[in-house]
Amino acid sequence: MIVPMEHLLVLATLLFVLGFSCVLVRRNLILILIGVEIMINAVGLVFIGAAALWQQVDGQIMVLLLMAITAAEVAIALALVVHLHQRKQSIDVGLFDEMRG
Amino acid sequence: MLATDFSILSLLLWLPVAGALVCLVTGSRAPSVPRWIALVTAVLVLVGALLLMLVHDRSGGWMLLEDRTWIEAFGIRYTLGLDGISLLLIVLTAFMQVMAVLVSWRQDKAPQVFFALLLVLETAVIGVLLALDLILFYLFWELMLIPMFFLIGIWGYERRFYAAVKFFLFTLVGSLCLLLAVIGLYLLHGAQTGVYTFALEALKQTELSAGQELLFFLCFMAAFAVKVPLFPFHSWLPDAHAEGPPAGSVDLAGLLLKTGVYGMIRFAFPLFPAAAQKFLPVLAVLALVGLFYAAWVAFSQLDIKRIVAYSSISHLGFVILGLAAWNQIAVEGSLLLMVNHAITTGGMFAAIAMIQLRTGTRDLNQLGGLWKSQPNLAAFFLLFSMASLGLPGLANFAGEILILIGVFSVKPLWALFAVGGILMSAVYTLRMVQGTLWGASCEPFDRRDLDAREWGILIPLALLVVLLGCYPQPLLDVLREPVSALLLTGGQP
Amino acid sequence: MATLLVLILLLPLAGGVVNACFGNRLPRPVPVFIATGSVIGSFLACVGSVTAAAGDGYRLTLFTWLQSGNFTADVGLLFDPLAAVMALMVTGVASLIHLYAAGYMEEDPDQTRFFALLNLFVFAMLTIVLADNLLLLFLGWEGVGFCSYGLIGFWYSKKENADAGRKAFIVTRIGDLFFAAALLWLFALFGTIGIEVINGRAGELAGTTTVTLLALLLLLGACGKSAQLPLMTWLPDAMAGPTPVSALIHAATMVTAGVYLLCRLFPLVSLSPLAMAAIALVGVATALYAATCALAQHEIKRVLAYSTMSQVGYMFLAVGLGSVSAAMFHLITHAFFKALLFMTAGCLINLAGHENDIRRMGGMRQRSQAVFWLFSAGLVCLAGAPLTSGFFSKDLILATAFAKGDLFHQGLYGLGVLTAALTSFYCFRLAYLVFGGDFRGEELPHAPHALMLWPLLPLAVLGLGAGLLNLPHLLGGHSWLSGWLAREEDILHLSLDTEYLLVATAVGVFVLGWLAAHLRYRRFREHEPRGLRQFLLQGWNFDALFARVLVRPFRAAGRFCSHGIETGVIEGLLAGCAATCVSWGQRLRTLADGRVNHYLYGLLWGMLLIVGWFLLRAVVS
Amino acid sequence: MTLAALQSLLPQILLALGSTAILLGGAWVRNRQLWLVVGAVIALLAAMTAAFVEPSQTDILGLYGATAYARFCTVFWSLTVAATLVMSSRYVELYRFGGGEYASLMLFAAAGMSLLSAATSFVGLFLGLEVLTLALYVLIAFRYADNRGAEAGMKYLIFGAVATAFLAFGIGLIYTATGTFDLQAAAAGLQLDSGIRPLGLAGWALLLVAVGFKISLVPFHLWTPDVYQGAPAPVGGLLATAAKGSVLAAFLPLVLMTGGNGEIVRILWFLAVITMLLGSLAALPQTNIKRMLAYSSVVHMGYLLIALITGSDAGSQALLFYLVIYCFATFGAFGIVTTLATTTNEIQDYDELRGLGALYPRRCALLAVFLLSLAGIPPLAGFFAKFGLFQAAFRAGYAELAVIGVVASILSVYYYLRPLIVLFTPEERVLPREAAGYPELTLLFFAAVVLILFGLYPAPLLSLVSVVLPVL
Repeated sequence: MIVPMEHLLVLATLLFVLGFSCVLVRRNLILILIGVEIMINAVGLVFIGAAALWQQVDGQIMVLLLMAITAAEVAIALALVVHLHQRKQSIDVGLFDEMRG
Repeated sequence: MLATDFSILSLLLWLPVAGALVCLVTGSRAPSVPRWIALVTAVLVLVGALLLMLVHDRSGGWMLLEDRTWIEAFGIRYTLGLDGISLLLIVLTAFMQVMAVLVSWRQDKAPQVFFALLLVLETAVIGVLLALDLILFYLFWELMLIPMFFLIGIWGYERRFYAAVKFFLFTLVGSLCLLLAVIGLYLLHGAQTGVYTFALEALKQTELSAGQELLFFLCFMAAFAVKVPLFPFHSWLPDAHAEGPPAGSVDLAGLLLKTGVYGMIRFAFPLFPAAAQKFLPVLAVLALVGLFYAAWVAFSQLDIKRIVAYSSISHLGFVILGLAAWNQIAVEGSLLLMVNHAITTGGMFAAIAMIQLRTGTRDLNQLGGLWKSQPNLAAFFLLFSMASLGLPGLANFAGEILILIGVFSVKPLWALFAVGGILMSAVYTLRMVQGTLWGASCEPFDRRDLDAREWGILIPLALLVVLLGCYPQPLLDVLREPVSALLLTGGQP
Repeated sequence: MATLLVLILLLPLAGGVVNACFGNRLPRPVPVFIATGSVIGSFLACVGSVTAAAGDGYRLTLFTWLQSGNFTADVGLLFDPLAAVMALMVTGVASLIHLYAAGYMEEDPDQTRFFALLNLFVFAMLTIVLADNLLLLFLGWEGVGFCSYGLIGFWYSKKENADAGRKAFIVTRIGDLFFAAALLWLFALFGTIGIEVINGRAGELAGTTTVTLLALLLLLGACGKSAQLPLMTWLPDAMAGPTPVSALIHAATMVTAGVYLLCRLFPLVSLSPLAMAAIALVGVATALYAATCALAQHEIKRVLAYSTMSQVGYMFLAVGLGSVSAAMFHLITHAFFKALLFMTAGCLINLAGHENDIRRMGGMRQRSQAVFWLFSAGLVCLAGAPLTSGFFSKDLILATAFAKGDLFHQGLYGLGVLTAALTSFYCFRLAYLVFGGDFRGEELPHAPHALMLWPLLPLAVLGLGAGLLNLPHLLGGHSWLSGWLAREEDILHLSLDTEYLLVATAVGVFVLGWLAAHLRYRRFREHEPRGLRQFLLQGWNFDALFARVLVRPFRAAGRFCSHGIETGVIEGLLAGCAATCVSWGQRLRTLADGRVNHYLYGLLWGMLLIVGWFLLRAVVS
Repeated sequence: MTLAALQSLLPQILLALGSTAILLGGAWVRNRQLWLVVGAVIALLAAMTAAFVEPSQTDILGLYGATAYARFCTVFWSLTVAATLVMSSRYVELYRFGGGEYASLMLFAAAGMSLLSAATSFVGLFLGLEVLTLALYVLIAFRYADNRGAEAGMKYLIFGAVATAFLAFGIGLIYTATGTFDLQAAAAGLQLDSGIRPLGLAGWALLLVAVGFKISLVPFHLWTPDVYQGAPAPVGGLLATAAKGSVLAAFLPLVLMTGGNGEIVRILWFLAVITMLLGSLAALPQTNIKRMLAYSSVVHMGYLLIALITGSDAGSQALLFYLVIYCFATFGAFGIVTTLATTTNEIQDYDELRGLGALYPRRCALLAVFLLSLAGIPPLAGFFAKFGLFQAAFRAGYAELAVIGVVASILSVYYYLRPLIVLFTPEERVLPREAAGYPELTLLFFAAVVLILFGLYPAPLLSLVSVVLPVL
């Protein structure tokens, strides 16, 4: 393994935190979803690194799985984005606060 | 000790539930059927209980015992036992239940549910009086809450939600304490002996440190003191009475309050004798304070149902004082007063319901001069009031004097204070009578005196009030042996 | 004999119960017949069984009332000489009063209730008289209280009447508490509540503080029923009841129950000199107090009520002096003439057109001669005119006090004589105001029923002549009553000089009172009640005092408990708990404000918490 | 992949294939009721297969297990889904759901839940959870004509996606620390006192966050009331019962495998306490029955954590028992809300509930049974569930948790009783009566009977539960 695991983990964590920050501060649904994608890709990095560390393919398989699931999730999410836009002509999540309390 | 396969006790216990089911099934089509079913069921239970009274022997042990496995995983058994104390209270329960059904005869809002709930309540109370397994007991104990909650919450007056929830929460807090203590005791006993069981007799053998014993005892007492209700845990009762329907009040006063005292003498005291003995003075002080306090509050009320409710608290203070004295005379007196109080107060509530039916009010300021328009009803009301203020020759006095005598032999000072309570009861009861029967006549919109059904309710109650005042000896005979057995297990002061 | 004895009790009970349950369904005169018949029957049974009481008396146990542990209360009768005398008096007077009441209540629509209660009263009173144990006695004791309550407030539609009934019940019940306490204590001491056993074993307590306390408790109990200081305020108000009730309950029988109780337990009570002195003092103080109050009253029945209080005070004095027979003697004579006075007062009120106030009377002699003579007969007895029964019985008490010789008793004697003078004065004041001059009211007379007059005749005869019962040696008597009660020690053996001196004093104060009244009231003068007069009219303002000292604090305590503690503290605490929970809930609700971003911050904090905790632990370990 | 492995996975395969088949068929036949019935039958078949067909091997490719525990879970979740489908029969007509899609997604969710509870490795767990979550995204937003449905779907989507990321990151860290996806091995790896232990712990922490979101523990619960309120009532029922239950069922062996690791237990203890208390308090002022039920589900998850914490057999038994009883009661409560729905909207607010007691006495009585069972009032089964829980807590020395549980259940009585009283308050306005279908009523009645019967005689369920406990 050329890159030390520690470096990889730091990078992945940074990416993850950045993605999460994006989710937290953004109010646009699309950007929130992008943030989630960043988080999940950070995770993919961890799996790749760990697979290299432990000399297993399991981690790589997991990455494939992760990508497939993310794709499905994005598909549904985008459908919902369209739906939401139809309802309120906006995808600002802050506008959707009918239910509370 | 008589262990039978033929389960008389179960039959008696579940009969009301069967009646309740029949009520529910038939009631939706014919609204007048449920009350007859309820009446027949209640009478059958009463007859059954009276038959048991006839055949019972006067030894201190269990007359009938029924013991079956139930939930082996937890060591819970279905154990029912009948002795003199529970028998007496069951007869009382069955009798009061008949009265409650009759009192609510004209119930026309969902009668099938109403009567079904009344009958379920009866099963719950009988179950509490019979159960010898702590979880079984707890089950019935909680089962009492549900029908009563709905009786108050659905068929009550304006503030019924408040009253019903208050009743439910108060009693639930107490009983959950009880549940925790029961589980704790069960696990301790299991850890000591390896036998995990909830059987009362077995758990009596558990060895407890003084601290544990006191803790458990207090948890048990929390449940029972709320139900009694002992000062200062009484706040739910006036609301429950004032907002509940007449039958609810009759059942509350006649049945539910008794279970608290029963719980103390059947469970709390025998299970934790040492702690109980240490706690007796506290109990007595609470009882005495409650006795006066409730009387004073009753004196300042305007709603006659509330007055009677507070008088119940006051009288139950007397009962608890008798228990706190923990000797034969006082405890017999307590149990006797409990029975008498049920009948007297039941009669009061029945009469109040009839007054309210005719005048549409329970406010002392609006009532008055009822003797003029309804002399018969007024006479019954006067009789029950006099019994309630402890006129000798009527029911309550016999119990009160025994309690006083018993208490005096242990703690003269307590008894002297309690004697003052007799005066207090006279003061507020006469105030109530004054505002209801005497004075300028209010104009009831219904000027009819009692009808046949109402005579049928009041006469038996009145007869019992007089009979139990003049010749309570049969009841005392029933109580003698069980009470002395109880005193042996409950530790010595 | 047993049957007769049971009948004494059972007949009035049965009469009362039948009238109470079915009276309203019976045709009109039947309830009256039942009531009167049962009491007369009881009287006859009493007469028939009186021989059994001689000597040691007769005992009968009917059934066990309460039995628990070592406590037993039987329903048992003890028919001894004391009880026999009392029972005879009660049933006799009650029979006459029932007859009178039959006339008096003829037109009242609610007479069955009246007669039922009256019969029950007689039963309860006889229970006091005949009970062989204290608990049964207590039953009667409370029973008469209840009947008195019901009868005082008989005309309930006027609130004052009902309130007077309640006052009577509650004030007498205060006394009952002390009696009950004594009962409990006696049981704790002796293990029994049988009167005979207690009296028999009382000697064990001689010289102890216990016995003094017990006697004082009994005294307080007796004070309540007998309207003695300090529990006397109910009696004047009790005059709100129908006149037969005043005659029977508040003159002849119930108010003397206290005296009877002390006599019944005399062996116990007499063990404590201190308590005896207290009894005498209470008696004489009440006698004086009531006599002064009687001077200023306007209502005829209130005058009589205060006089009753005063005379019962004499009886207490007698008990305190240790002379049971003097007490009983005065009790009996008083019962006769006071019942007579009340019932004639009832006739007078009718004659004056239902007017109570003596200032609106006057010249009543013209309206009925018979009533005049009957009332006068009663009055002279009350005033202690020589040779009437009142003279003898009162004199016996005063003489007994005098005979004790020491300064304390001399003082009592002095006060007794002073009271006698006042008594004579207010009696003649009453006579002058009622009969003297011309009629001052406007109402037309309402002629009394014949039944209201005839029963008075025997009472007048008895009142005038009952002195023969215990005629002292001086006048050739043999002190029969003392002998019958086996109280030979009560017979006085004074020197002739002393006797004459005492008699002369008695006659002297009687004449003095008369003269004073003659001078003052021969002619009617209207006075605004003011100053001392007002003070006396209000019964020394005791009512106001008690209202301030007892009733108001009691009400305040009630308000404090109900508003302060119940709704304030307890309900407030509960409401506070509920409000706290709900406000926390509301606060948590605002967290869920519908914004996803804010929700995600919740997630962030939770994550930081968990990760931080784990990292912390990982680093630490 | 061997034939034996396929045979052992038969129930899940049945569900997945059935789902696909219905999705296909739904394109041609637009009969809602038909597809609901077909879906329910397939779910039933899957349940029966899981129950009666003995799997030939218990370990499937190291991803899933076919243990008694997994089979029990499969049976129960499949039955729940079948019941939900039956429950929806009137509801789908009312809001014109695409019948095929609805049934298909339900079955898909069932497959996911069953895989989730059967997982023996993190990969299987992740896959199962995602299958479930993806199906739920769509189901929650199924009422597309409704703003609230869209809002609920959006909220769940964002939270779900973030949780997925957390879960994946957690798994990644644990994998990095231990080098295995196998649950048992990974849990054992945590015990090692090695330098990478902090990494493993961090992974666990993120895992806990994800689980906390899925079963909505405080403070990860904020989405719950909104989503429950906006989701269609039957879906809400599924969310509150099977969806949570399956996650918890998967979590149970995981926690057991860590062997009572002090750190995890401590954090769970803390989560349990705040979940019970804050959840109860938040439920108190609710005036919408679905939001109230959402908070109630939060509180109940808090109770269940108690059992999890004990880490004993008694605890696991109590947990499963509680879960089953809780599912019955909550399903019933949501079921009643389902049947009360009108064409315009679902009846949720207490104001709208007022006076319905007279209109629908039977359904309201059933609701009373469900809510009282949730409150743990005897003689309903909820009592023995709580009893078992507290008892286990006492035995394991967590008396304080039992006491807090008691406090929470006292508070809970208030919010459970409130709608009941509201229902029976007399109401002047005239309400149109909406008849409920017989299948729904029968199902609800059955649930109530089960609650009463197990309340009186819980022994059969107790013994069943003790047989299927997860074996480590």
